[in-house]
Amino acid sequence: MARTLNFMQAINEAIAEEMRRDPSVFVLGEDVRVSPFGQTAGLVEEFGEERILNTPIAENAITGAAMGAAMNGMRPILELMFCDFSMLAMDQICNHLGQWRYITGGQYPLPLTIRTAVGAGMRMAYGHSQSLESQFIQAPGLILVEPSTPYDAKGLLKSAIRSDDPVVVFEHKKLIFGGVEGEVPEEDYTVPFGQAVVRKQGQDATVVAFGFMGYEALNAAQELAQDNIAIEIIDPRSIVPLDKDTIFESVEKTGRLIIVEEGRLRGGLGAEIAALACGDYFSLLKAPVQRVAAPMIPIPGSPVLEDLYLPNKDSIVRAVRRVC
Amino acid sequence: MARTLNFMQAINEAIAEEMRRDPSVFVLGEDVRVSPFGQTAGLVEEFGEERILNTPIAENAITGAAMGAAMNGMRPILELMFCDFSMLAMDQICNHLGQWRYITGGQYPLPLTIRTAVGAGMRMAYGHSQSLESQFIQAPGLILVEPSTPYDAKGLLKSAIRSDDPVVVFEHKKLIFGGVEGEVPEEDYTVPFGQAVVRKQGQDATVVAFGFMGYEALNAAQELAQDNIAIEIIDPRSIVPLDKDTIFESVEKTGRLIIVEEGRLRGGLGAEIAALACGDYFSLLKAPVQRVAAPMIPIPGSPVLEDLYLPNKDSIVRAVRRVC
Amino acid sequence: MSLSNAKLLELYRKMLLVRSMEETHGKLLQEGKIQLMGHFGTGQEAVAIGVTGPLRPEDILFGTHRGVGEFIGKGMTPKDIWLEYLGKKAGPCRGKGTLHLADRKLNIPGLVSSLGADFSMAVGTALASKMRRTDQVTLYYVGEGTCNQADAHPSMCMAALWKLPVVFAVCTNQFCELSYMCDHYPTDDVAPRAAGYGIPYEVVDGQDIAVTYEATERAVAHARRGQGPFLVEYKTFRMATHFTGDPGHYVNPEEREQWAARDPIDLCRKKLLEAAVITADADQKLRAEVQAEVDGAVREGFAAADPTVEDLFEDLYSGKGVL
Amino acid sequence: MSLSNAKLLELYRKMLLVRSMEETHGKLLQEGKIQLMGHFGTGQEAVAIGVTGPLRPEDILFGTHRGVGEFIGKGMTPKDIWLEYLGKKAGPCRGKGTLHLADRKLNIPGLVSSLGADFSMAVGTALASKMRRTDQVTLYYVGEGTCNQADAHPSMCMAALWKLPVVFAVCTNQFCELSYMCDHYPTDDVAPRAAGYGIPYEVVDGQDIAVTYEATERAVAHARRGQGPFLVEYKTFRMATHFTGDPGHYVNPEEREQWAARDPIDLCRKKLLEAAVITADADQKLRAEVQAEVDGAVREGFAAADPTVEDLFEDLYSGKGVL
Ligand SMILES: Cc1ncc(C[n+]2csc(CCOP(=O)(O)OP(=O)(O)O)c2C)c(N)n1
Ligand SMILES: Cc1ncc(C[n+]2csc(CCOP(=O)(O)OP(=O)(O)O)c2C)c(N)n1
Ligand SMILES: [Mg+2]
Ligand SMILES: [Mg+2]
Repeated sequence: MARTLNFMQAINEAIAEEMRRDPSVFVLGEDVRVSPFGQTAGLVEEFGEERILNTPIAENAITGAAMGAAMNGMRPILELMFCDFSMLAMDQICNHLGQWRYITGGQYPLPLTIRTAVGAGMRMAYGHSQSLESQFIQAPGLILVEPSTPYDAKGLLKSAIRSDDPVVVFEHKKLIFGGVEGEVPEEDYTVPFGQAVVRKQGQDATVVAFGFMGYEALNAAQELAQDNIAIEIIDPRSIVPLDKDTIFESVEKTGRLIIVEEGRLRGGLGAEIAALACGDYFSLLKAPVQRVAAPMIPIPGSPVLEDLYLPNKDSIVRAVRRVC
Repeated sequence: MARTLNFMQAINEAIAEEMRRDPSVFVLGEDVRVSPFGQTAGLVEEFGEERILNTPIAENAITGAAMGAAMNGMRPILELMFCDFSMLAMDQICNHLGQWRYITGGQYPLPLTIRTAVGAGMRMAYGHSQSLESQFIQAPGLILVEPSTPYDAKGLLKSAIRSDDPVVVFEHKKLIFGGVEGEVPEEDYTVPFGQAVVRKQGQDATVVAFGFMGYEALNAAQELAQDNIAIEIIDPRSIVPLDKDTIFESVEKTGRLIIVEEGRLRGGLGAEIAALACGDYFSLLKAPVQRVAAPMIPIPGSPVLEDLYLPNKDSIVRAVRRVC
Repeated sequence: MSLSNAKLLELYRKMLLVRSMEETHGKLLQEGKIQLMGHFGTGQEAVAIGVTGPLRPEDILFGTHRGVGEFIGKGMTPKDIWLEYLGKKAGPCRGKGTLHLADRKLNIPGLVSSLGADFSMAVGTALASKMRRTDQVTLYYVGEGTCNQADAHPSMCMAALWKLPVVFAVCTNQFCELSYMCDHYPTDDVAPRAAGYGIPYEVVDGQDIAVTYEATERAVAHARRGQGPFLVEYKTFRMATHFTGDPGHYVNPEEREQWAARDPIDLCRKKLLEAAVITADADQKLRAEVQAEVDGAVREGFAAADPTVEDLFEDLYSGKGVL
Repeated sequence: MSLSNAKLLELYRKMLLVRSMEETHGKLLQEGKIQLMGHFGTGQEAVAIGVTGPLRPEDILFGTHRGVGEFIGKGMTPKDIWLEYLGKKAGPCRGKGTLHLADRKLNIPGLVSSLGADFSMAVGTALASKMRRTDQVTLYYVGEGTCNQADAHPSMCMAALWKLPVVFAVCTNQFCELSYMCDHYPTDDVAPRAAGYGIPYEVVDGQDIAVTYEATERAVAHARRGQGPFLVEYKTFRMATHFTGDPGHYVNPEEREQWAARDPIDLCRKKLLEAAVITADADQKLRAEVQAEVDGAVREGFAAADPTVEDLFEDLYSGKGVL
């Protein structure tokens, strides 16, 4: 049986169900009891203040505390409110969290889930709006996922909470605030890591669009359809591990690859996928790989400038047209 | 008039000369007076304790302090001993340092130079050995340079100190400890940002090798020459801005591109250059782009494993052979 | 008491301006005319204006996300603030900072997005003041929640170690975002932490502008004399919710009532009226004048030109051709 | 005095073992047999062994980069340490951690490369102990230099706020890498910083094993009783240089001499001899036995198998097929 839930409800439900299932699961973060965006709102009533733990404002230290708890039998879900703030915790995340299991020779896996919000367009300016997924892909030992539907939000979050490996879940503010809805089963389910989804079929070009950008790609597809260009849209869902098979099976068919992300261009998710394309999959390419991403500048406060900064339907359409 | 200096002396001399030239230049960092590796050794005798300032062990805060000094008329040279520790300062570096000039509408440029050591192979294990240049390329507003000769070390560092923009200088431990020597003019000179150097000419394949990896590439060239494969070796010197012209003029000639870095593969420097290659320069490519980089695992302590981890001459030879 | 009647009146006017600025911001949001959220400092005006009152133009200020109090206090005009808030090209940050106000001519180097990142920057500006042999002081204004941020610690350590001219001005408004201070603090006060570094401190009432001003004046004088850092903690109450989208269900209404009875603007007005510095009429006139200034600033802001796509790529690097 | 003669002898033997381990490490380096640098804790053995002595097997230890004292104290064997130090497959971390010792069966979760990153981890393990209703205590052993690291502050705050069973054991050995403590500290002691969080503390002599042991015992008991964190600062002197490549020119030789006169092992031996717990002969025999144990461990370490290229890609993820 499925019902319609919005993105926020799906996250909230995933956490509540896993907390009921497993007493070692708990939530910590800044103001997770009231919940700044709402994903953990109301949970304190069911689970109490100990398991829904408000922390001081100190991102690196609360990440370390969550890691310590994970070393000692707990399965913490840590919220780092805005992804921008995760930069404060990069030492813990990149140097230690992802590496701990390895450098202890497998003795200490760290079953820790980090949830953090990405995305611009809400006039929050510099430092509250970035999509910094690419800052994490260099780090070994992490799993990175970014859902774009309520179904995936719940299923991936459950996989994350049950995983013995550290997982970072990126949640886009437009999906949280925008109330995007979708069918979610009543029954328990998970979405496995490393499995992309084809959101729309097409034979002219492969568009890999991460997270919220998938919706912009769907809009671009409508516009392009008017010119009889049929793009295939792939939502990777996992950033690490990446489902190369699904992406490059599509490229095999289309010969054209466009990668779309909200984050910045240089060294972004698109760079890595483009590099894979012109490496092992070079023979599949019939045209230059296109990257649609934000420019290498800070996110300006001015609404006019912020809108110019963001990749969107139009920049996807332009990129597809360059190769189709 | 040129003399022979080693890498460390070249750095030391650049700092001393700039400090003599400009009283607003000063050095701060952990133990910069004695100097853990030696780059700032002895400077305290000439310039005194105020201008060679030992700080507490607190990387994010000393970076912020250096930024504050740069906001108020000084030109600090900050040492973040091991590049691994710069992860502690990522909030300052990625969210604020590179973005400050922009978000203040040009009011506050930050003339700050950060020097930090990269490189493995010294049995220092996880967390003291990483080459994390790629962690910085996503951040807007920074200049990133990595010298591989004493000449470039001095010239790039002088450019950095004189620049009104924040610059991160990556110094490889093998170049510092290994005492690599080279000609350095007596006269004042600088090396401009964004200018690559062709270290060796060749027509069969273009090998872009960053920092210390250039030496491995030179060794690889010797071995490949025995099979009549002539590689062209490019040392970018600047990571940001990148001298695309020099790189792709070479690729135009060779049709083959191999990028070599000591850092990890995923989202690395090689990913960005490969993405450029299969984007704007797609028509130049006659073969798949090869990336030589470290695997996506932590740096193991065991000497046997560390040696297996590191990219080197052999991995470069293998990569070239795959396409030549 | 070092505060003259004239000075008190000046500070009163500034407090009115702050309140009016924030009320106007709230109104524009409610009317759907802007999207820019506000974090208002209603009820805390005596702190923001008291901590900036004793500063000289050459002194450096790091402010907070909570409203415009300290920026007005340091001399920013409603017009400049609205130009920036509305993202206009003529704003001091050319519309790029918006909420993150900076103004070089007033020695306001900027407002960080990551709470506490400026703790160490303030130490750095003070270090530069000392190295350059100026008698400039840096005032670091900060909320109690932010004082838990990791860098508070090495920043205070460096300030004390190097005896820097910096004043840490802690605004304890009982809240840290969506929770009470007791969710964040094992102690009642922030200030005694300073003792661990040998930094002298005071804890003062944050509702009385004379008290906040004079405590800050002492602290600034201490720093300016070369005696090193000083910390002052001002006790007040956040009458606004955390930000304009926060319904504030977690706030205890009785406690709020109690603090409301000691509104800093009312307290100051009473003092001015009692001391006959101002009449009720003159007060009315002053308030209307202040509101008119703000309304004018908003009008000018809306009328000003937006930046364009060319501006988007300006201001990142000083060097040419890098971007 | 809670320390029995038998216990004192046990601690003495452990101190001998630590000294012998580090001297042997130094010798192997000098002979060019290994490349692994050492950061020795010579002269600080009474701290490392004193802080770990009162711990139970189920208690959690976070140790430091300085030598092997606390790891020996918590129960690691010379053999396991040398297997790991030499990067062997049979090491507790399968040769991947080397200097970064971890041993799950002894509740040693690992040694961080970034100083102070484990401050908050220790708070986290203690949080888990409390949530799981165990009476496990976490001991966080740390140098004074590292106590300036930013995270020391929110970590102490959280520990106090949540009343966690964690002991902060600060080893003040006068040095922070290549400089004296006075380059890092505006104060003489670290410990009073704890008062800012309402954490009780003690400052004790670090040369006398009975003192270090008993102070730790009190602190651990406090934490185990559910009374929250406790901080103990142990005053000692780093007789070794920072690491094996450091000539230590910055060290004041007279000061070093003075501290050498109170070598913790000598002090303890004197006590044991005076109390007739041990004879001079038995002491000689004990020392030889300890050295033989270390030599044997080194031999076994060298003889053990290296990891192979297959091992290189093991141990990263628990889930299959991710890498
Ligand atoms: C590094 C970081 N973490 C979290 C936030 C989100 N945040 C904004 S204001 C705030 C509360 C700050 O409390 P306090 O310092 O007491 O200031 P107040 O809001 O009470 O004025 C939080 C958590 C942030 N901006 N930066
Ligand atoms: C984040 C970080 N910064 C710097 C270092 C380099 N470092 C290693 S030991 C050390 C000094 C530590 O001093 P202290 O904590 O007093 O311990 P001690 O060496 O005296 O035992 C430094 C700076 C590091 N390992 N990690
Ligand atoms: Mg507050
Ligand atoms: Mg020390």
